[in-house]
Amino acid sequence: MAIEILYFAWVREAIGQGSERVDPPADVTTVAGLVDWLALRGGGYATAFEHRERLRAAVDQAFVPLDTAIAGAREIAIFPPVTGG
Amino acid sequence: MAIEILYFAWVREAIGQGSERVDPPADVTTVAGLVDWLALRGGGYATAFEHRERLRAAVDQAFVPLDTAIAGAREIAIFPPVTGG
Amino acid sequence: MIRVVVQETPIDLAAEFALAEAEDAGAVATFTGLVRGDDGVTELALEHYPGATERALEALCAEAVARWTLAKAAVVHRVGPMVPGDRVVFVATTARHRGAALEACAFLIDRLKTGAPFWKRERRGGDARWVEARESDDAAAARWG
Amino acid sequence: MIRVVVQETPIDLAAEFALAEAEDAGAVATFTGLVRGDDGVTELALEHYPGATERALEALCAEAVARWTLAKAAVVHRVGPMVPGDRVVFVATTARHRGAALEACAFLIDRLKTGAPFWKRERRGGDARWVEARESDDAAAARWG
Repeated sequence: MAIEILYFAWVREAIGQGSERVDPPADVTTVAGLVDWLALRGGGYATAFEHRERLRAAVDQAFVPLDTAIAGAREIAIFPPVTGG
Repeated sequence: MAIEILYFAWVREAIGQGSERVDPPADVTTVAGLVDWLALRGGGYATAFEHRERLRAAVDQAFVPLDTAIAGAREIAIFPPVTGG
Repeated sequence: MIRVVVQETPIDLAAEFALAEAEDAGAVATFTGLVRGDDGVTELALEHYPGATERALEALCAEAVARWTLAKAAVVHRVGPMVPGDRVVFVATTARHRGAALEACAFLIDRLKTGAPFWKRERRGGDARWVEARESDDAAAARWG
Repeated sequence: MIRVVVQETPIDLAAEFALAEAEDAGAVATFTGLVRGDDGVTELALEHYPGATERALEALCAEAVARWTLAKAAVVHRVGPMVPGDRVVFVATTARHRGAALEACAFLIDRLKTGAPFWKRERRGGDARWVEARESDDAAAARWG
């Protein structure tokens, strides 16, 4: 199941790219699970995902909690709390 | 004691002029007393001052209740409730 | 800074906005009241009490500046005859933070409805009548204590 | 009517105001957020989530229009690099009565601070850092229920 992942702000900077396509194993079923799996890559991923409480996510452009299931998702975004306006 | 009196909106229209100088007798001591005294003239004055609860006043450009004393006043304005903005 | 203008000429929003933004304050809130044409009104005329009006508006602005620590409060009010679509009143407040600017803007427009000597006369075709004061305006002004 | 724009170019207030006033609705409230230069910031850069940002802002505007029976809700948000004095965001609400326009304007700016995917990075000379989310913004957004 290939998914488009987007990164924004300091998450993007730490990882070094704004998007990538990934194909997580079947036991990765939630956004939090996806973050855990990506963090195993170490380097910028480990840095970006070090403090889970500072991460927010969207699945197919809708804001969701990190324990949201990712089955069927086409696009998942991971980013810091928003600071707009 | 000559005082400048100003009228606004429908008070002005009923009386037929926007201002006049008057010299009320000594027993006219409040704005309400001044209104009573002017209403005695009849005609437009009686019409303008028929419903006292619909009148508002200012003494020397400060909004005041109608029972305010007029001793020393230079300018008294009588008008309907304001409807600005 | 306080800016109070009562004028017979149209309100120039671009000029007013430029003045409001010149304060380097971060947050600018504005309110603009327009003559509505949706209830048959063909002309709105505003009468005021020259001198007393400006004093009342300046006192309201000073109160707002002190209460919300504004960088600026501006009230520009038009008087005389107007037609639907014309701007009747423009209020601008400038502050470091948005909450102060927005609250002060609401305060000023609520209070000037009941606390400044303006009177409106509406014309619908050949029929002209003075607008009655509204209890809802008194209630809106009263909520600011 | 809803107008949502996310743009890299400066926000044209005159054009936005003309659109807001075109509704013949009586009351126009606006909020403009400017880049402040008073705390040493030399550049503010805004990143956003294209597509999701517009959807979030449109949903907020639709909620405001329904809740306050607005004639119009507009949010114009700038992204990319900006300098002090530049307009970051412009919100306009148009309604028949002033209370609705003012409340809806405050609602939109409070909610877009926490509910739309924008991220700010401030530069002070050679030092750049991402702005942290503020609890006061969450509190302001939460008061709208």
